[in-house]
Amino acid sequence: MKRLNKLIFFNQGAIPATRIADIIQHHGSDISIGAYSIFLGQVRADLAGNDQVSAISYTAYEDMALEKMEAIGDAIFEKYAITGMEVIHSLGEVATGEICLCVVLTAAHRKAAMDACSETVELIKSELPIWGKEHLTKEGHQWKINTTNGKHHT
Amino acid sequence: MKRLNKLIFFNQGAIPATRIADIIQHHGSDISIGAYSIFLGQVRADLAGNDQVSAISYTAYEDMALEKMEAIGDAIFEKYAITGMEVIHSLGEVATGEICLCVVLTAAHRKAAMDACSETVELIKSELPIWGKEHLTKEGHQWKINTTNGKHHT
Amino acid sequence: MEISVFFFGQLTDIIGSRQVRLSDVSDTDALENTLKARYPMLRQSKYVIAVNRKIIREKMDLTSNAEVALLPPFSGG
Amino acid sequence: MEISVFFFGQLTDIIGSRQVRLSDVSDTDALENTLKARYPMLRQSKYVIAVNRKIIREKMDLTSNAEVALLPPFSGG
Repeated sequence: MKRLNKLIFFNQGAIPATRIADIIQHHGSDISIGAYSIFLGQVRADLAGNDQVSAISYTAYEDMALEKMEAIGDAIFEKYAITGMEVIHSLGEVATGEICLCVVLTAAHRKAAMDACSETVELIKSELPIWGKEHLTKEGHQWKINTTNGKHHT
Repeated sequence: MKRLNKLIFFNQGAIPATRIADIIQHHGSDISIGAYSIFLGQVRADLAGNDQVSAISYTAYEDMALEKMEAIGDAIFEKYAITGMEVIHSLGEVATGEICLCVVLTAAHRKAAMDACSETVELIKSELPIWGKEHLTKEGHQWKINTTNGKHHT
Repeated sequence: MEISVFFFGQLTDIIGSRQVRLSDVSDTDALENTLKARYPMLRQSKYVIAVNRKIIREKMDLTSNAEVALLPPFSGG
Repeated sequence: MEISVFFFGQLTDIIGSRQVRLSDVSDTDALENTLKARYPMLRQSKYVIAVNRKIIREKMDLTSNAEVALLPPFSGG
């Protein structure tokens, strides 16, 4: 399956819900699609001692992230019978309750779309050079820590 | 986790992409959510001999579907650490390239949201009294057949 | 006693209607026999019977306010 | 020969900057030693080194146009 478009887009600040609707809408013309599996990450008000996360600022090593995302895309398109992949990640500040990650996988059938989406999200979190700085309500910041099993962070 | 709202909504005709954006938007105020797993089913132009599906008309045994969806919701809320579930299913005619099913699961963490979404979609397809009549491009119709492994249909 | 029976999906192609009223059917076995005699193609059809919106697996007595439905394999989504 | 080294995430807290220029570092081992001497807290930090946007696991010779970056554990999403 030949890919013509960039796989990942960086978005300054929170990702608006309307952006996700736009992605869905522009796939509507493809009558070979039967399933969309969509993952959205939202900034959560995690506890930090007796303080709480109020926002996350994201920075990325953008050129490396674009290259690495291409490699992830190649692996996922090779492994699953999918027809499309689109990833949007926020840069800069995203407040709690706002969306920071959008991963959309399309396929003829649901199992390929879902499995590919789940694996793509794991790879985005473990392999893309992106960092989250968690701003706390009372004062200061801490650096976000990703786990691979999805138990501690989204 | 107490549920206050109905879990499934029937929508006459195709589900507009903006409806999905609305669901996401109204969860934005919940700062305990970290993950959304969303499944969308879209009507696919499947081959049928030397003919092709052009649309699906859905009918449901609505009262039974509402009751059964409550039982599915109880089981999923019991099994997974999710915070919300919302299902929209089309009734009436949905053309190829249009969305007929929307399943949204929210959770603090991604694994619960994704696993719950996948299981909910399987249960919707296998246990809800809904039927799809596939209209063919040249003439006539055939009745949609669901498989449980997701191999043959979305 | 009259019973309303509802049909869905491909069964409506066979029955030609979404609803049929039957009299003198005291249980679900009698109801099936009456329907199969009237609509022979039903013998080749796959379906389950729901009484009051619950699928039943064994014979059940029917009362006049029972909501009976014949459900072919589901194909939502 | 001068090398530009880029820092990301929590390493910017230690270095106080996103970019440092070093001279007389012919390979990545020399580069790490120079950085650790200048920024002792780097010794306690977890990171990998990328040269030209690829993570390297072993010592690599550096040329003057090399793009070197120190990457702490990723935490996107």
